[in-house]
Amino acid sequence: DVRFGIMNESYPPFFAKDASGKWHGWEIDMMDAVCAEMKEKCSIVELSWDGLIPALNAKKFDVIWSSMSKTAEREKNIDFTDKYYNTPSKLIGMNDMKPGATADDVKGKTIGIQVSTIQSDYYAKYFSKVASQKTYQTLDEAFQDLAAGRIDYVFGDSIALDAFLKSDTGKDCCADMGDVADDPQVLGAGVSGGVRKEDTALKAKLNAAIAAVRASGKYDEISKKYFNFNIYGK
Amino acid sequence: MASTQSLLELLSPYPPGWGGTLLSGAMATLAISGGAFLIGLLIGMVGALGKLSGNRVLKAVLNLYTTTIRAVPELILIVGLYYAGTDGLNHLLHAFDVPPIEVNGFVAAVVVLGFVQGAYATEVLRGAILAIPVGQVEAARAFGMAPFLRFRRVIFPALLPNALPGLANLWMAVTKDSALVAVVGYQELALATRLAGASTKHYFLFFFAAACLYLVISLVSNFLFMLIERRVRRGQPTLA
Amino acid sequence: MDFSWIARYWPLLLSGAWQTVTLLVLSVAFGFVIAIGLAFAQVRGGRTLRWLSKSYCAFFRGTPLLIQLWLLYYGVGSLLPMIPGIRHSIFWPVLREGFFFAVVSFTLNYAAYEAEVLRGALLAVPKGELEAGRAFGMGRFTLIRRIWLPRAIRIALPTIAGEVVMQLKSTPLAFTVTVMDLYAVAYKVRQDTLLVYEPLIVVTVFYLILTAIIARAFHIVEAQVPVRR
Amino acid sequence: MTETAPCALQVENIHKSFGSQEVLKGISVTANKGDVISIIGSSGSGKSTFLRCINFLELPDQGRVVVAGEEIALKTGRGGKMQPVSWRQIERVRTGLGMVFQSFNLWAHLTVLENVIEAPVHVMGIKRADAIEKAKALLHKVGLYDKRDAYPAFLSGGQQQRAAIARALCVEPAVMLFDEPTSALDPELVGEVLKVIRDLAEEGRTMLLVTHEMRFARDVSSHVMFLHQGRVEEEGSPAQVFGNPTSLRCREFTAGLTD
Amino acid sequence: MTETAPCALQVENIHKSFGSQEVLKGISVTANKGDVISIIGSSGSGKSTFLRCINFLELPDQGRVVVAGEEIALKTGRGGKMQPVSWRQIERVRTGLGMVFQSFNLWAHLTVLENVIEAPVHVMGIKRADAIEKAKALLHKVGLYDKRDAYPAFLSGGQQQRAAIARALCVEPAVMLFDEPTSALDPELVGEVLKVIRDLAEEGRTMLLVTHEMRFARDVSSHVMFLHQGRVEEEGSPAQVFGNPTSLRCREFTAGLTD
Ligand SMILES: Nc1ncnc2c1ncn2[C@@H]1O[C@H](COP(=O)(O)OP(=O)(O)OP(=O)(O)O)[C@@H](O)[C@H]1O
Ligand SMILES: Nc1ncnc2c1ncn2[C@@H]1O[C@H](COP(=O)(O)OP(=O)(O)OP(=O)(O)O)[C@@H](O)[C@H]1O
Ligand SMILES: [Mg+2]
Ligand SMILES: [Mg+2]
Repeated sequence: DVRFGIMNESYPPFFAKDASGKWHGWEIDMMDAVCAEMKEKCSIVELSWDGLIPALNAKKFDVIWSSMSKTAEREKNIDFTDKYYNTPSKLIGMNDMKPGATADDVKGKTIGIQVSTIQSDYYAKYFSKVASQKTYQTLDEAFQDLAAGRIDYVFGDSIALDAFLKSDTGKDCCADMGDVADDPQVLGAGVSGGVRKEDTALKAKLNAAIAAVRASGKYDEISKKYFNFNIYGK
Repeated sequence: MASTQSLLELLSPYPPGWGGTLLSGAMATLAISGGAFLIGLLIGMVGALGKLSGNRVLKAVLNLYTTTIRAVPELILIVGLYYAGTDGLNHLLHAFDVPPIEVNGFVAAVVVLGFVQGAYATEVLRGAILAIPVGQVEAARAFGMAPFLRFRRVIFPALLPNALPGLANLWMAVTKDSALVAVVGYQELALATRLAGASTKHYFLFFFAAACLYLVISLVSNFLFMLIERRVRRGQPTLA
Repeated sequence: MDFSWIARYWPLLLSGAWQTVTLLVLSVAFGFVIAIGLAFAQVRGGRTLRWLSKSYCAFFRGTPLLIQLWLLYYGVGSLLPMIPGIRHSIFWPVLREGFFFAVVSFTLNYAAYEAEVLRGALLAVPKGELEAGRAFGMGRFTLIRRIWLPRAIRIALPTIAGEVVMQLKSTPLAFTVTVMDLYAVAYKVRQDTLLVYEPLIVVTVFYLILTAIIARAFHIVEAQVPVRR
Repeated sequence: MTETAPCALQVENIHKSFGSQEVLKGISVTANKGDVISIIGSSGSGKSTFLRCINFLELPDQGRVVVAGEEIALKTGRGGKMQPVSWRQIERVRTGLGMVFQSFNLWAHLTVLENVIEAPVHVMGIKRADAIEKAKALLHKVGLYDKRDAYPAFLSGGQQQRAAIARALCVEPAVMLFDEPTSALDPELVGEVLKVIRDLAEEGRTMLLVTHEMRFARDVSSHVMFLHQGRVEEEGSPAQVFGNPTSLRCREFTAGLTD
Repeated sequence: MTETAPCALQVENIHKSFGSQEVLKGISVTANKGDVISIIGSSGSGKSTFLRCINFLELPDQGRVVVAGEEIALKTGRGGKMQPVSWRQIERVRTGLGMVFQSFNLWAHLTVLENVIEAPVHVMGIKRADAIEKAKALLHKVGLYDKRDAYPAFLSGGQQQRAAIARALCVEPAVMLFDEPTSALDPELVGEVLKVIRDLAEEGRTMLLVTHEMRFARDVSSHVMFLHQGRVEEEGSPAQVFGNPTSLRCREFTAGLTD
């Protein structure tokens, strides 16, 4: 019996709760697939982000399955499974701006970034000398500020950004400025499940299951329902 | 697609509308806040009397309580009590061979918020008691009233008019602070709102709906507080 | 316990602490002045003024501060750029900052809570003392400035101290409009490192210091006029 | 026709009801400079209310008040009750009407000295140092100099009353309204206050004095009014009111004095 | 040795300081059943403080209080000050010590009638209906029946004082402590109160009475104490204290009476 800890706020299309209280989304389907592979009965424990780590340590559940990026910093405190997805990072901006996503393009501009994302690490490494940033708790807030003209760019995960560009507000105001140059050191680690350090057996089991889901083609089958590109990344 | 749904459908009380979720969230908010407020009142009353008792040790302890508890972010208290606290408790129970207990998130939240409310209420009530003309309390003493009777018959009715506005503020504040219980996996109005917003991207609609619910809660409580205040201010001349 | 992250984050922590303090001081100072007006409007004002002030307080106490901040920043604030020329005016650097909106909405919210406290305290001032002031020919404002308000504030001091601390605890909401106050910095650290308690403990220590200062300051004022018990 | 000097205080036909209870049913009084007018009457007969109507702490339902020739302008407001035309005028006039309250009403957040200098400094605009000078002299006079830095809550009843008297004297008003200024004082201090009032009268100040001490009223006043059931039942010189009252009620009331 | 009946109230060697000011420097008094003891003295001489020490509203720094043969147990607390051993005992004793305060101290949130029945109902446990019955009779006696449903804030000074007297009488205490009970009353009412006190004395109640009205003290009391600078300067029968005092200070103080 494995319990999966999911943040209790929706992050579509990866996980979202509908009004009747049911969870759905890519990450939920992925969870089911992994569970089937492990031949385990799975349950969801939902908590706010603030509760996830303490609850994991208090054994209220066993694995964080909540679009959490693996970083070196975080690995000091919990263990991560192998990645199960990784999406490219890109910039979007007001539609009257010149496309481009290099340090030269963003010179003197203000970039909106969600707090503690791999993008904020990327910003620190490549853009911080030439541009300024504003930190948001969620991307939705950054989008609103972009539409209101308070910031020039939003830098984030391409899936969320594309969804915004397709929305009513996004269509009118903003445009794709392109992907940033890749840096596997910063952007490459990807999203994975978080487990307690001592739970090496579970970690191994999950890794095996993720690999099996990828190999069996189940992964692509799930992904096709939600995305029209390869979300596993390179 | 959400954008084609009419707004009314989004607010309908039955899924896929979010109205029901919001309403039950509002009920949870009321339950948590009500519990916390009552605990806070109780602690506050004891705390205020303790601070005014003249006992130095008691006063120092209570000063420490009001200063620290008000300073510590509620989040750390809830997370600490719920996770670290239950862990410690169960370790302790284990040592005595008692089976571990599961602390309900709701109970933890109510207790913690009540504990915090108590710190604020202590100061509100202390001020209110200090504003009672000292002669009225002395008269009660002179007639041989024991402390509890004195409190019930003289101090309490005399402090109420002074304390009500501050207590009303505390109540208003706790209905909003109750949002914190989300960290222990409990869903109340604020979380329900964010959830609905994030799922449908109709942030403004749901924030507006939630604001209305909060407003209804507080208008009703305003009205009740006004009735109580009118009652307890009987006997006071109006300021000409 | 692991506090090694402080070495990397201290500049952020410092600027966060500064933001927290300025938010608190500005909103409490402005809010208190507004509260005085609101409270007197309710106690002495005519029907219209009283109603306006009551509605103001009902609205700002009745809805979550977060929502007010949102309405102001994402609602009113996003309409601002539509005013022609404003994006190139000298005000834009201030007006586009979340900090400005945070101060405004915190001030308005604090004023509503404080007004309620002051209203009660104004009513608790013994009527005879006001009459004495009037009998000596004090005008409305002299009476308020010299007798009514100082007397009321003394009555309400413990409650006001509590409201200020509560206001301190509300400052983290400013993060939703991109203000990196101390709490937001701690939030970032927690997200970055997945440490649960350590960053919050730093915040707590800072809050404790601030709260102790606030409590002490109020205590000193309170002790100026001894109370007979 | 030559104008005569206006009298210091002229109050005409004051009516005042609380709810259905008519407390004052047309009281008038005229005081010239240097007059000391005592108002006596049983408890609850409306003496305090009358004093409070003169400086508009209670709004009279009907009546006229003229202070030093200046009439306080009234208009008929809603519900047929009188309303002052200008509160400004009343505030100005009040600075010339000192008052000692029956319940003292000292300001609890100020020390005795601060209480005394409050009005001179903040209403009359007298320099603080000068006011303190004067206040100290007054506090000496009432025997409260030692207690100048005490807060009212820590004073004995008589000390509070003396502080209230000093506070009223410090603004040097042309007309003084005393509401039982000696109720909490011992016989010696009563004698002192009597002396103070006589001195003030000689300086040309006018005084209205509510008192229960008939002896005091007899010794100090130039004119005595006996209030009964909202009306002036008897008035005249002390000799007449105490010695030879026409009203039976007044005779009964003052009977104790000749014991 | 046969035990004599204990005296109603015995107070010995009360000392009390406020800060550095020593207000009472060893005051004693013994009262038998039916005694009326008047305490006179100038304002600020510590009369109220003495009364308040008797029922422990102020903690005396030193001294002994025995009520109806029961000594109030005291121990030496921190800093050498006295501390009662049991507040319970004090509460019990207090029910036998009625008090009328100098500043009345009526409960503002209760009507006059409610004020009067409060202690009988909630402290003595008398049935509400009986208490109301008795309260009404008392209010009649002090002429306040009409005002029984008024709140204290709407009463005149004298009415408040009468309410306070009725409130104290309603518990029928064995010993009554009156702190200037007639200060706000007119001569007629003073006469009434005098009558009430005489009746009570005849019933065998004991009374301690602080007053500034020498005439009243002379007429009503069996024993008079003159307080001066924290000491009993003179005491004895009224005839002696007022007629032939040995102390110069007392002679000065009572001089006004023989005018
Ligand atoms: N604010 C008020 N509301 C209602 N009734 C009042 C108010 N003030 C006074 N009264 C009533 O008016 C009457 C006269 O009161 P007032 O204070 O003028 O009496 P007084 O002559 O000064 O008596 P005393 O000698 O006892 O002070 C009393 O019956 C009192 O109860
Ligand atoms: N709580 C207190 N703190 C400090 N000083 C006090 C306190 N109560 C009374 N005093 C002082 O003690 C002295 C005696 O006060 P007390 O009230 O006993 O006088 P009193 O004899 O009743 O005078 P009065 O006739 O004016 O009522 C006064 O000088 C007074 O200022
Ligand atoms: Mg009166
Ligand atoms: Mg006294």
